[in-house]
Amino acid sequence: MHEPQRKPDDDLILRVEDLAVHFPLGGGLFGRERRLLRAVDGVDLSLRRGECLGLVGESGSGKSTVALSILGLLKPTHGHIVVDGREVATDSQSADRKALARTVQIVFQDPYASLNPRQTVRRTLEDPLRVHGVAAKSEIEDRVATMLKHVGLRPEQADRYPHEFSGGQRQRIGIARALILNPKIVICDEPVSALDVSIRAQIINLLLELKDTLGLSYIMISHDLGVVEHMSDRVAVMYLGRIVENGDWREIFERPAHPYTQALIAAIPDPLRHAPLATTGGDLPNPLNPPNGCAFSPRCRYAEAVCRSEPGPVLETRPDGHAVRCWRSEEIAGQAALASSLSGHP
Amino acid sequence: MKLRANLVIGGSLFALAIIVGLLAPWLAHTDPVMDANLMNAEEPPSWTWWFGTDGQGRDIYSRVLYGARVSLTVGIVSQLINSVIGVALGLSAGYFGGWWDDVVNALTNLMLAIPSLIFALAIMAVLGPGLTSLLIALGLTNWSFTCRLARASALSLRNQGYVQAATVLGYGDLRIMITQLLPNMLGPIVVIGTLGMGSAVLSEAALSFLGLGVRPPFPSWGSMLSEARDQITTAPWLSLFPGLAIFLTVLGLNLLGDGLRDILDPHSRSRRT
Amino acid sequence: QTPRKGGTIRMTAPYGSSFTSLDIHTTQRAQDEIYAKGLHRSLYIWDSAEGKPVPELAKEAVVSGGGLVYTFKLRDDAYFHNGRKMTADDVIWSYNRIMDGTKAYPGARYVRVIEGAAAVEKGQAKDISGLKKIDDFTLEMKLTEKVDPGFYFFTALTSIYPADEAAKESFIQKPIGLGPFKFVEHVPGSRIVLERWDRFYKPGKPYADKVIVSVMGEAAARDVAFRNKEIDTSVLGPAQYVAYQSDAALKGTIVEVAEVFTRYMGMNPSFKPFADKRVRQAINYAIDTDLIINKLVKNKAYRATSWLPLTSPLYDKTMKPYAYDPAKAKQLLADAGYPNGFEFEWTTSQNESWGLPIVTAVIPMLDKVGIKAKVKQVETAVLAEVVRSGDYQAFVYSQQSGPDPQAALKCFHSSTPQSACNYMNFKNADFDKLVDEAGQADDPAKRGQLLQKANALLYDEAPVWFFNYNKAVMAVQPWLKGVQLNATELTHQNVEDLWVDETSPAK
Amino acid sequence: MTGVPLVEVEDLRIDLDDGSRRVAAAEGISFRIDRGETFGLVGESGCGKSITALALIGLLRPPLSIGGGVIRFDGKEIQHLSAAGQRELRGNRIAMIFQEPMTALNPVSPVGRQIAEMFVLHKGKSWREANQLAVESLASVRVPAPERRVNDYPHQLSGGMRQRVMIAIALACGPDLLIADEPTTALDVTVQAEIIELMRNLCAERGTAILMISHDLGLVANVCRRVAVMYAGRIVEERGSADIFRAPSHPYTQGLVASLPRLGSRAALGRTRLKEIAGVVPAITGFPDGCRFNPRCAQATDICRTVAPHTDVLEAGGFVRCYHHA
Amino acid sequence: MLAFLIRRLLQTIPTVLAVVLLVFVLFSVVPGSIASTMSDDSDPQVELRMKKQLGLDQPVYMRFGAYVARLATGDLGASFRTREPVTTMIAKRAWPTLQLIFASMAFAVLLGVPLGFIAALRPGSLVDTVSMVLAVSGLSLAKFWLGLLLMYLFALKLGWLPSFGYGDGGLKYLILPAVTLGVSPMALLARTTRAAVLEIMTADFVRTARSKGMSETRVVKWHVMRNALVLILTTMGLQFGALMGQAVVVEKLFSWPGIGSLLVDSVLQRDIPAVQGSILVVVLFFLAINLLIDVLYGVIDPRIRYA
Ligand SMILES: Nc1ncnc2c1ncn2[C@@H]1O[C@H](COP(=O)(O)OP(=O)(O)OP(=O)(O)O)[C@@H](O)[C@H]1O
Ligand SMILES: Nc1ncnc2c1ncn2[C@@H]1O[C@H](COP(=O)(O)OP(=O)(O)OP(=O)(O)O)[C@@H](O)[C@H]1O
Ligand SMILES: [Mg+2]
Ligand SMILES: [Mg+2]
Ligand code: NI
Repeated sequence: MHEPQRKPDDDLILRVEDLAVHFPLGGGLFGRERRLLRAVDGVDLSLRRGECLGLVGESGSGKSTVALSILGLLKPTHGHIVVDGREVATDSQSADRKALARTVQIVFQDPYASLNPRQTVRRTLEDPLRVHGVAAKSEIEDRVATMLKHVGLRPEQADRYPHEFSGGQRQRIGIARALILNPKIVICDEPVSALDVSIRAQIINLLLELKDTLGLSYIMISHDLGVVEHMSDRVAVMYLGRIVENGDWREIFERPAHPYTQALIAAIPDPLRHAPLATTGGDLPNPLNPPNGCAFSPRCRYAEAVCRSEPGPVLETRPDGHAVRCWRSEEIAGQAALASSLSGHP
Repeated sequence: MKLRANLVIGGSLFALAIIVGLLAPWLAHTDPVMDANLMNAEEPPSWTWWFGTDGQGRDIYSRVLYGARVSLTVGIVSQLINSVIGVALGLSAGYFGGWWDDVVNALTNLMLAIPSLIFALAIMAVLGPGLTSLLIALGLTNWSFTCRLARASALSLRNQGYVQAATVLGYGDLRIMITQLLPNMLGPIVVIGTLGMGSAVLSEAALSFLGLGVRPPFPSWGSMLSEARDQITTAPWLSLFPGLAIFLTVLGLNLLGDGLRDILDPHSRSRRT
Repeated sequence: QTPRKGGTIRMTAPYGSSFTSLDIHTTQRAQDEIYAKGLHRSLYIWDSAEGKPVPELAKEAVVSGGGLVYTFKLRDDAYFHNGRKMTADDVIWSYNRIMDGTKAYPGARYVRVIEGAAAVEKGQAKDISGLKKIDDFTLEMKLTEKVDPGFYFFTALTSIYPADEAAKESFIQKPIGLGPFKFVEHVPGSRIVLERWDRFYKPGKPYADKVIVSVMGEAAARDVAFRNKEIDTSVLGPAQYVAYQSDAALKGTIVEVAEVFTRYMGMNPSFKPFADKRVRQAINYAIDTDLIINKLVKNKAYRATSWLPLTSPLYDKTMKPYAYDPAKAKQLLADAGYPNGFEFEWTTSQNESWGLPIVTAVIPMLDKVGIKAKVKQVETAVLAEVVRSGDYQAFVYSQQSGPDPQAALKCFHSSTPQSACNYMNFKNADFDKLVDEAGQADDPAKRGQLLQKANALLYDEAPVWFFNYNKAVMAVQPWLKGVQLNATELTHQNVEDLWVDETSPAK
Repeated sequence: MTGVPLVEVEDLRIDLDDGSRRVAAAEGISFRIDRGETFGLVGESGCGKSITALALIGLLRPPLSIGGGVIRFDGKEIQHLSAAGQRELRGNRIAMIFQEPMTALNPVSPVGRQIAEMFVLHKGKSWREANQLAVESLASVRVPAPERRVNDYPHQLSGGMRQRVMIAIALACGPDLLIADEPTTALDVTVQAEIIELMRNLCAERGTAILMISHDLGLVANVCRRVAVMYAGRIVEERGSADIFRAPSHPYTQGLVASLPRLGSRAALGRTRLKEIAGVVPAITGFPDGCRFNPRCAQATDICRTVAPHTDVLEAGGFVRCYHHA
Repeated sequence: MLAFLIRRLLQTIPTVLAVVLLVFVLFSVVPGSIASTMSDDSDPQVELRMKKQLGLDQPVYMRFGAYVARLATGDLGASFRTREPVTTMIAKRAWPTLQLIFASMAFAVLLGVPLGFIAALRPGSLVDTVSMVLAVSGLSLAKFWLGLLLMYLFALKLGWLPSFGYGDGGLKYLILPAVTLGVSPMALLARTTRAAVLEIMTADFVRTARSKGMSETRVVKWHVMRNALVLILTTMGLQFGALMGQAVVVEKLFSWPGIGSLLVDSVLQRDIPAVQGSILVVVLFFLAINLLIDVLYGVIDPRIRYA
């Protein structure tokens, strides 16, 4: 065990150090060795006040697991999570849980499954206040009405049930619920991917507005690199439970250093070019049986012997804040800049 | 629409049985117990005796009406006990997981492994015949399905966004279980409960047949049917009417259950976990 | 008509869904004796025509010692089914076995009448001292009381087993007896199959080749099977009795006999109201017993006068049963200090002839004189215990009241413990005296008179509501002949006398 | 290439019987696909893309049915074909890939057998031969070690592998038309790229036309030569794929193009507020009168609210259904 | 696979132990004793001695310990009533009960599953409605009443079948009890099958199969049946339990020499070792059947692996 380093870095509102979450699979009452799924393995992250951190990566790479650990919904196997100067207790007592609740909140992907179908919107928004000791009726009503207005709903809609709302409206309710306790950090786990295409912009705009008006910090998880690029200040790229690259959004999108990040960006179809998509070959590795060496090595066109035998190097932060976990990042960086300039985005 | 037919028919049959039970004192012609008059023994159905009379000269019509009280009490109360036990255990097991889940699972497997009628038989032997014993016997032996269902629902609901959100918002466990999980799993549980009531009514009859039924003199349909079985050829009305009452009520409950399932639980699946 | 040889007799065992055991010493259920009558033999046998036990394995019995010593000349032609000849040793061995106190064989209560038997039971002696082998076929038996041993040694509970063979493990799987039929197969819960024993000691008997005794506890099922000609005998309950009587095709199959059971409601004298004789009499007056017998029991019973039943040699034809007289009942209650009646708890089993249906019919009648009865239903097994522990206010029961009148009345003797058969814990000095005197009397006529007096005293004391004496009714297929009217239990047929003619559908 | 287009759909209407009445889930659907062409269909969830595809392949099941219009395949009308006649086409000449590769394959049947079925059904092969051909098919969709993989069950394959199996099934009999209904929605971008390229190459090799359905305008524009945009049961615009993105004509298409952040746009233009399309998609039972986009359209006028617009042919090719199109 | 079997077998041990404990405790507090059912008027001393002989004078936990110890050696004790070893008694009854249970299940499967298929393939049709009404009715009948009616009809009125008993063990004796017992699992299977098939018919892979140009019959034969089987098996496994329970009633009604009637008799006569033994055997049977079904799952459904 190592103590979390208490740097007096007031700017950091969230620090994740060496986080690991392992799920035991199968195994019964009697014996039979258990298999471990290393969903998250050695993740370091930090979030500054007012910042939006984009978290991208393939499905199953552990993005949601990181999010749930920060929220205290999953017990990390190892590591430290410090939220607003307090360590998230691993076996959260209810007092801690409440304190945490006032700091970190989440907006879920599925606007249909994330609202209790048997509760009115009002109940959904008022109950958290009551749980957190707001007793005055007028105050509760006030705060609910204000919050509804914030997210673009009319207060009189509060007495309806979720099924009476459209997907976009539900997502607004979900956002209102996340914000009702005035948290400092909001984790958005794919907040728009389940929404109708024509609605997505509404929600993205809303999230950005709220961030500014309420001074929030975001962790933005998404598959849609366009959305991530649009919203993030910094971006972390995950692959198979680890962060492979981490840096300023411009760095990541214009000078991706990790071959995986490059592949990810290159795989986005460009509507204006009727051209073949860049492919990496190979499939996602099985997290139960990860490849030897660097996890991306079987799909990596730069892979050399060292990549296949040694696990990726530590995440090495360059002076500009850009960090990469790759044996060959130096050599690749030059070629990538070239590739991106050729891709011809307007 | 066709789907609703079973709901309407089932609901009406069940409602009829309840009404009959509630209004028995007003609808009945005679007292079901005291008005035994051996002078009128074993009259076949007629205008005076709508359903005929039994060997003790009691009016079967009145006894069937009063029998509804006992039989429905058995059905409803025992199933309520089952549902409460099943939901409490299953819900908490699914929600908390861990060792408690293991314990509940073991209990459920135990209950599943002993056929409920046999278990009820054993309990009745211990407690002796009688209504209370019957309620306990049937109420303690049939909760495993409810429990499994509640557990499975809790397991899947636990990962629903709104439950996770409630946790993130700092709700207590009990509050989450009661306000977030329970209301959303009620549908299928009501369905199972309805079907369970039907089988409780049948179990009451079976236990009566085995000599371990409700304590007389108050009639239950099961005990009436069981007592009349020797005369099925000679005085068929004795068994016909209680038999029909059981059949129609259980049929009603089964139809009602199916109907509710169609509405509440369209994607129900009896998958084993 | 000469009996036909061959064929299969298909009897039913109607009292429950299986036989208790193939070791007939362990069970006294009527159910088991049905097959035992084919398989086993005892020292005596019930002669239905005479209405009394007669020697069976003994050819003759010589009484001496003031009526206490019996010297039996045993048959020398009785062979066990393994081919061995029976001797006096087998009798002594069997009775010793029955007295094994650690096993609590129910037959012990009969053998206990032999001197020294009780000592064996208590483990104080190894052999019964009152039994002496004179030679292989002569046996001397010394009794403790002056009783007719026939009443003690005619049931299957005291069957004679082959000495030593019966101690083997396999005996209980494949019992060996002296009866006219030998064991073939037992399908537990279903049936027992027996086949003719060719070396049976009665010449020319048995007639049939095979006997099948099927267990059929469900009256309704039995009814169907009988009508369907799948069985040759069926015991009828009241409902079916009426039905068969009114069915031209079945009327002729009915065989009925008065049995030696008295059905009654026992009242606990330690429950205050019942301590008063007038209350007990009032109950007898308040119930319209004839109506119940007529309508509910469908005349499948005889009105009880006092304790001794119709079939008892001492039944008193001159006595009149209590009349139905609610007014008198009310009067008696008022005299006893209960003008507004009282409430009691009535423990009953589900039995259709002496259980719940009777109770439910009686309740409204008692209600009319102000007595409220609350039903407490228990299983038969529990009732048996309740009755013996005295843990009741009232109960309804059926108790053997014959064939030996002295034994029947002895149950009410104050020296008889409640757990034996004095279920009402009856204590009456006059009664005791009468019974004791009868026990001493050598003259049977004198003894009879005394016992009849005791019986009359019981009538007046009314420790019970005298309900009825059982009438046993059996349906017998027309092709089954030789059925005996056994008053001790109609289903107990001496199978060697039964035969089937060629119209029987069974092969 | 002959003059007869491979697929010609004219004024197709698909009815939905909701128990009490029939509503048109899609209407006035007309388009044409030439041999070997790639044609895209985009639109919001629920706008009727899938049912249009199902109508083409003859798989509409109650409560849905064809309510009018003509579907010509290879010059022959097929909308009233007998069940047997449709089966003759289905799988053999028109094949389809579905969205969810997990559920679209029978979980309890080995994938090899599921491919082999095609040869048994349409080519009259024995199971033995068919199994052999299945191995070849798997190899053709670049599944490694196909001889072993044929015996695998769907759950043993990754999502991308499953979708390859689906493609192998669809292309087994060398169909003239492949309908791909959101073939990559459930997949990750890197895997999506694999699948799209695979499909594109295989079809190009065999001259198979593709009808590709997706939410993702960017993807469709990249893959297809022509694109039709559907909104609330109608095609609102059909264009060459480059045109539709560069100069969308219908206000809805314009909204779509402008509303979503495109990779690289922030780097190029800085973070601008995204353009929103106000309101929500109408429900199928409550389609507005006139132009169905009018409640959400900034340019809507009275006529838009009453009379549905006709198709206007554009000079640059394609057509649009709007009174105010650019 | 073997490892799976062993693991599952080990897992059943706690259940079995719990059953033993439960039944033991239950029957150690039951009123009435074997002694009172054995004889009408034995003297209390004898009764005491008998209790001692049967070990009933010891405290419950001692008896339980002794019982479990004997159980471990496969000894179920000796019946109070017949004084035979309980294992022998049960062994004699096991075959008829198995016959009855499997015959009923066969009846239920052979009738219920096709009925469910037919109903599901024509949902809303007359066949569907009629078979489902029949199925629900089958579930709603009191077993012994149904048995009596069948007995009355097929034995007495039509004379086709014997009305009772085990006879010589022939098939004709089996039919009526098996049908009586099989009606409700049949009804349940018909309904489950119908629901399962209906659900599977809407599954995506069925649409895929149709898109291959397969006829409906082939779709059902190649793709629906096996999937439906998984659900049908589940219902079957659980129905075996209910069947064992109902067998008690049916065996008693038809004088069938099975474990069910042994159980009732023993309960009513307080023959505790026999009760414990019978329940234990019933439970073991149920567990064995479900183990078998779990194995079958693995055969039918490749998603379930027993690595
Ligand atoms: N409760 C759990 N038990 C076992 N495995 C889990 C659990 N939750 C997640 N996993 C596994 O952990 C890995 C990471 O899952 P996670 O949901 O964090 O991925 P993700 O990056 O959010 O993916 P997606 O983009 O699909 O949401 C996956 O392989 C997943 O199967
Ligand atoms: N089986 C059905 N029963 C009832 N309505 C249906 C059915 N199938 C489709 N619909 C309705 O028809 C309309 C068009 O559906 P369709 O599946 O074609 O949409 P889609 O454009 O493919 O959407 P998505 O992008 O979500 O797949 C929808 O409103 C849908 O609700
Ligand atoms: Mg996720
Ligand atoms: Mg679709
Ligand atoms: Ni540490």
